Amino acid sequence: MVASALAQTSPETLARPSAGASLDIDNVSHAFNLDGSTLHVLDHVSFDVKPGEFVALLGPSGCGKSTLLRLIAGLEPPNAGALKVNGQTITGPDPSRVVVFQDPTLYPWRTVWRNVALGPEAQGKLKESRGRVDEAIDLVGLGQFSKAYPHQLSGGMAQRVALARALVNDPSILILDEPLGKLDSLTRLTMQSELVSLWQEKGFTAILVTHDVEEALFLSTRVIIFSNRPARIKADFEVDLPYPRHRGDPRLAELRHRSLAELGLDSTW
Amino acid sequence: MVASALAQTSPETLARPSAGASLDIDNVSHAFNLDGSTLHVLDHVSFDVKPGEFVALLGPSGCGKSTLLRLIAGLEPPNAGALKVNGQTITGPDPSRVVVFQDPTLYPWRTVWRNVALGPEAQGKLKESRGRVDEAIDLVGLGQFSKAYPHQLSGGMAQRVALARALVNDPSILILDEPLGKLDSLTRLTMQSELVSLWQEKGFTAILVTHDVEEALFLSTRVIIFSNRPARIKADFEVDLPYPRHRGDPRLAELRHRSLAELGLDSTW
Amino acid sequence: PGPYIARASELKKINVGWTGSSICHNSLPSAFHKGFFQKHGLEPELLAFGGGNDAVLEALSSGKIDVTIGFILRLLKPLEQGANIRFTGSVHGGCIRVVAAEGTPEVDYASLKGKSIGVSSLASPSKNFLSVQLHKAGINPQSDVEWRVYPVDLFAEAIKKGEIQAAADADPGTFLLLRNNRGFLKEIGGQDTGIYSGLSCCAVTVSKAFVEERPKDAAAATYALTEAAQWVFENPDESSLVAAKYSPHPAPLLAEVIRSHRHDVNYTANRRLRDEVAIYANDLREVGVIRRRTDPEELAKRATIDIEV
Amino acid sequence: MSNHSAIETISTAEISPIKRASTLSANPELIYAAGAWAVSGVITLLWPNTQEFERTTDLAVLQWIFAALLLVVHVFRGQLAGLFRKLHYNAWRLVALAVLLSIWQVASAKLGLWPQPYFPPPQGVLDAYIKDYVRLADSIRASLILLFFGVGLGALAGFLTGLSTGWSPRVGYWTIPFLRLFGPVPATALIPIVLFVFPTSFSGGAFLVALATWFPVAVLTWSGVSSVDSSYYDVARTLGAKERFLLLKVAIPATLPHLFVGLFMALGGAISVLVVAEMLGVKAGLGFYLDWAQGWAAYGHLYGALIVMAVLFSGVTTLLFFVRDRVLVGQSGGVQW
Amino acid sequence: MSTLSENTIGQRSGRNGTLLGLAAAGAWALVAATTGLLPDVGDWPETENLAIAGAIIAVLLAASALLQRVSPALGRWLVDKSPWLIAIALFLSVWQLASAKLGWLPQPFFPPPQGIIEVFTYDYAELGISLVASAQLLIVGFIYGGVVGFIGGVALGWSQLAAYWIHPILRFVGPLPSTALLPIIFFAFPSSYSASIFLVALAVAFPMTVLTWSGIASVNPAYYDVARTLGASPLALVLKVAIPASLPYVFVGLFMALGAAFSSLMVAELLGVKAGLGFFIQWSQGWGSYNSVFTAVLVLALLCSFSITALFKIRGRVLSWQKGLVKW
Ligand SMILES: Nc1ncnc2c1ncn2[C@@H]1O[C@H](COP(=O)(O)OP(=O)(O)OP(=O)(O)O)[C@@H](O)[C@H]1O
Ligand SMILES: Nc1ncnc2c1ncn2[C@@H]1O[C@H](COP(=O)(O)OP(=O)(O)OP(=O)(O)O)[C@@H](O)[C@H]1O
Ligand SMILES: [Mg+2]
Ligand SMILES: [Mg+2]
Repeated sequence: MVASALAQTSPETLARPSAGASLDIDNVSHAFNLDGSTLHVLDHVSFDVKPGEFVALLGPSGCGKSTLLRLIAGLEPPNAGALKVNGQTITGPDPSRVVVFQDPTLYPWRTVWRNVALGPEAQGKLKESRGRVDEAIDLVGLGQFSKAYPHQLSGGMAQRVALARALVNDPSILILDEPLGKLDSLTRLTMQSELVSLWQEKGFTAILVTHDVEEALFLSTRVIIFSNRPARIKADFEVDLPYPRHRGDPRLAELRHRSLAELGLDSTW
Repeated sequence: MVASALAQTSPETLARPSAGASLDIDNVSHAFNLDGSTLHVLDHVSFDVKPGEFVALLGPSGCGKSTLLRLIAGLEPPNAGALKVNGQTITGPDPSRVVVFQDPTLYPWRTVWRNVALGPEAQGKLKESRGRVDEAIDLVGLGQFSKAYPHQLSGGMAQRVALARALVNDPSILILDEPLGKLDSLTRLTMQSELVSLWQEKGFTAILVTHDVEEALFLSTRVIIFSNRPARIKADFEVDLPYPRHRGDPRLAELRHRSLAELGLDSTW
Repeated sequence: PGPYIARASELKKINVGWTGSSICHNSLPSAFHKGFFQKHGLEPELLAFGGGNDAVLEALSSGKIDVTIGFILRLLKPLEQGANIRFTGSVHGGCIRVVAAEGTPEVDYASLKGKSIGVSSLASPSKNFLSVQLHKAGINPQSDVEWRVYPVDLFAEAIKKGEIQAAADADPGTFLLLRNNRGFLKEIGGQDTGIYSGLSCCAVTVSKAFVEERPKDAAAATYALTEAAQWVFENPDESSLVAAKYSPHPAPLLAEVIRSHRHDVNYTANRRLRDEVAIYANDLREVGVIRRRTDPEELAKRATIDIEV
Repeated sequence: MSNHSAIETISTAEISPIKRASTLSANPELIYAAGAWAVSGVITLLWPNTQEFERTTDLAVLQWIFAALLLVVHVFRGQLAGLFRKLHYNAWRLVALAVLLSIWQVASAKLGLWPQPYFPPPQGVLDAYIKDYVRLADSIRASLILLFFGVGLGALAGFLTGLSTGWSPRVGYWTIPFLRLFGPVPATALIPIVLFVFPTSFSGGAFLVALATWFPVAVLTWSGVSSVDSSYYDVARTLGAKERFLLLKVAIPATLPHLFVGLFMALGGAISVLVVAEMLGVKAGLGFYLDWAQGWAAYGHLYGALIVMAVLFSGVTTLLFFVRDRVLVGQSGGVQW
Repeated sequence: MSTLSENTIGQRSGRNGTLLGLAAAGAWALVAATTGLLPDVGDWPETENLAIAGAIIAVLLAASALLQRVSPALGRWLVDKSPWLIAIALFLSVWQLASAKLGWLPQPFFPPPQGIIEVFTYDYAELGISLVASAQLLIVGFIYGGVVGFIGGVALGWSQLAAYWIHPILRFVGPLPSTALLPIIFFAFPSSYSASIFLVALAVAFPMTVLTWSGIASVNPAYYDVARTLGASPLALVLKVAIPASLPYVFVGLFMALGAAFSSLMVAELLGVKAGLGFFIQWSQGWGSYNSVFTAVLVLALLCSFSITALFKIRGRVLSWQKGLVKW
């Protein structure tokens, strides 16, 4: 199903080159107030992302990855430190930085089509973007479901709709919080390839949070591994392999070993 | 955190040997009535499971795996064919066949502890099972959270609670529908090892649905691969490797290739 | 009378209010349907305010209606408290009845000592009426009897349940009550007998603003209503046909009710009305409804407006 | 709204999942119903009355006509499939209705167990309809108009109050204490104020109805707005939505399920206030009619109006739920009717 | 939810507190002045006391405005409450002027504030007895209606047979205003007290039934699956799954029922009662004693408001696991 949908829409039709933005994260710390006590989540996190890079973030559950993404999105200001896009401090959300949240959070009262059309509608340019909405829905293989409501979708389908909703906006930074977590292997692998070709074509900067080390290595140009909460950077290395990558590639296996070791899993696995 | 929890409760304390049951699935077909039209989901599925086997079921999304598990659990009778446990036809649910559902479906009005205690409570033997409930919660690494409510848990934690709720019942058949899908790599790998040792110790029969081919191969003694809907058996092979297994094992890689090919993924992946 | 119909353009609009189901106010719909209002140059709009008398009073005070027919015994208390309404005439008497069960010791006012008495409201004119009667019979209406509130049509049932021994209210409620419980209920008193016999009970009541700003129209409305009352008295059968427009009951039954009332007791405001009001005020003062320090004569003077001057 | 009761959802397990389109069964339930109505007609006509009641024959004839209709539907169930299914489902209810009607008939007219005229037999109600249908129709019209304006305005005001209370803490500072204190005030208590403040009685009555509507709608809209999942806002904000969009396209749609619960509550309150509001200088109205019939001790009319009210208000509520089911596609859960 | 950087309110309250507190003191001084200094057009015994009370409040507010630097809690309280205190004072002043001082509002329908105080000081005993009587009627009626409604709702949601028979009755009788049923109920019940209770219970039962039913019907069927595979009996399914899962709806039903119960009081207390707030209102209205009417209405509103608050407190306890609750 997915495959046939892909065949129909060649990626070119979606292409509208837009340079990725650079992202500077400078000594960012963040904490939450939890029942009166302070929960430190991010601890002096610093890294720079060059335009067009594809950065994967790995780290234990609850360490603060999603929180960092919220800061990058501009949904919250950091307690300390600064985040800059193209040298400008982030002060609030902006449609040039689009997020695929960990939960799909589709609007239950809107059809798939209208959920995907949310960005253009919010920015008041729905008219000229109708074609793009259709394309994005086809891209994630849900062309037949554009009139369905979210409650009629399976978890994996909902996640794909959330992806389409982000892609339709032509962002300069795409922020992905476990976007493929709920998909079955087949769809997941297809969507991974799809993401890579989209990224290659459009040149946006991508920040991906995932629990799947293989996914991180297959997709990204760089992997950053966080410690337990409060998140600190534990490792930061390039994945200098050409695309398309092959999952059997021994260098990938080596990087995988290294990543798992950093995550605290011993080498017998 | 998980690791330390494991150190505290050695598996022996949970041990109460109970032989696994055998399961015969004989020419089972099933269909749903969807808006007036008939949706065939299972198509003459037959296989036998020996007592104590660990069978993994793989197949594309929506092919009918969960439906088959519902039939085995006795939540629905099949349209055609028969399902037998130890030679006796299944007529309804029974606490000897416990299911971990694809969604955790915890009761939001109960604490973690009381969610896990559901089985003993329903069977009217809560008093004598208190210790077992605590052990099961510790086993999944949530000892600190036994008084938390489900809405205070992350998705992965909820899934672990659902697992504990099943394990506390000492089933002769354990039915698992993607029980680890929402866990981060570290916890996931830990839980996999935990499952294996529990199974080895107690000797129950296990039926596992998963999307993760590696997981299937790492855990099971036998893999059954289904076709697209309506589900037919496409492949059925033994995984004749000793436990503990090693993920780097070349024989696993070979079986992985074979499984992926059966699932329709070409070999470059 | 062959009513003279003024030309439509000359007619002055007034709003006339009533409860919509009070047969003792039959002069009001009669004036409406038989051309009495038109004869006096008025174009009335008839508005109904159901239930108790509270809503009619409030409607009159707030100018929603200009004129109505109201119980003097009910309105004196609000008048004392400064309600901006006035009496300009009177249309009839004799519509309050007191009932009790047949074959019981309750046979007259004096026998009600220590009993429970049902009324439709603790401010109902019938309760005030009976209080005065009890007082005159040597019974303290505040301490020697117990008043309990029920919807009128449930009096008989409340008596059967033993919760009350007697009840007082106005027609058509009590008339129908007696008729529907023939053999069970009897009439042990009423406005038509005893000390209030021959007095009017229902007055033409106007809002103070109306009578001050449009004295001519107020007078015209008063004449229309009193003349209609006289017509009702003289033509009970024909007037029962008017009443039947507003009642589910057949005209002959209504004629019976009308005949039982004193529609001949009608007059426009003059010395007589003021004297009657003063009598009522004085009695109400004695039973404590009206304050001790209020002068009944003074109140009567304030409450009535003589439209003939 | 799917009318699933819990047991249905479960029992899909026991029943075979493929349900055959239920064939037009020749089960005789409808014949039983027809029989019951025929018998009730016989009781009406042949059993002598203890006193004279008009329309006794007419009622019996009507009962027989209805019985005959049921029979016709049963016989021609092929042609009248839709109607047949409806009636067939309700067959036992129809039987019960005939039995109740007969009990009423026998207890009031035949044995005189129930005191007259407080409990007239069914033909008394029929008589009231025939004699008084014009006034009754007027009253229905008047009540519906009052209800329409009152509920319409009240719902609008309540929605705006709730929305602004939930949206802006500044507005909430002023509205919340107001809601808490004045929301629960019974409408009847406000009649004097309403009469003085409003220019006409109709506007006053409409205001009372509106007030009764306003309170629950405001409270539930307020709850709805403040319980909107904050991630809905996050999603829209990252996609470039401004305040206006967040309010109109996120907060309001997400609040609608709550709003409908509020409207349902409001309708119940509005209906009981209607009865009071219609004592304020109206010429017709069901509340007025009830009061009038009670004042005249005309119980046939009273029960006649009661039945009309029950059917009408049940219908209005059903209409509300119908609208809700249209509007709330995809937002599952909600109040049953 | 809140991030750490949020001490702005505390810093802001300092100067604002003084200003707002003084403004509120001024407003209450205005109440005292309008009440005490101008002559009444009518005869109101409590005028002087009201003026004194206004002055005392003004002095207290002024004092706390000056003291608030010492106690930050006081400052926060002032910042929070002052706008309302000012608004109430202004309203009281205007009301005072329009009713007792200038006579713009028609009497006796719009008594001045001291008219309300008069009722509290002179008629408190009667008011208190009425309050107790109403509360008793409400509680008993509410319990009966609540229990019946709850059981009815569970039956409707759980048993198709029950639904077949209860549903039409619910639809037909539910929306009927209780006034309309008065005669039938009075005949059917042995005493008027039981009839009154039934009226309240009826008003309560309808929303309770509908919302309990809705709650049961919207239980996620997966909850039943889980319990069944763990060996739960049908009774356990009702008690341990269906009922707890439907509690959020039940509380909305209780909330609706409270409102309905309070409005049914006005009718229920028509039946031969000797005391009660609804009775008191009708009685005072009959006497044209509108200050008593408004006082009783105020007490009724406060009682209702208080009951709802209590209900929501209980709900907060019971449903601590649930998010997105109805607000109060
Ligand atoms: N709004 C909030 N208020 C209080 N604590 C919060 C809030 N949001 C997140 N947290 C806490 O902050 C920590 C980090 O949360 P975050 O969602 O960033 O983790 P994560 O790395 O994305 O984890 P996962 O991989 O499970 O998604 C968690 O312990 C969480 O409980
Ligand atoms: N109660 C039902 N009514 C109608 N159709 C159903 C029902 N339950 C499942 N189906 C349909 O049956 C098919 C098989 O569903 P099932 O849940 O068994 O798939 P699955 O193999 O478990 O998929 P996944 O891997 O996504 O969980 C799906 O197409 C689904 O839409
Ligand atoms: Mg996260
Ligand atoms: Mg599944």
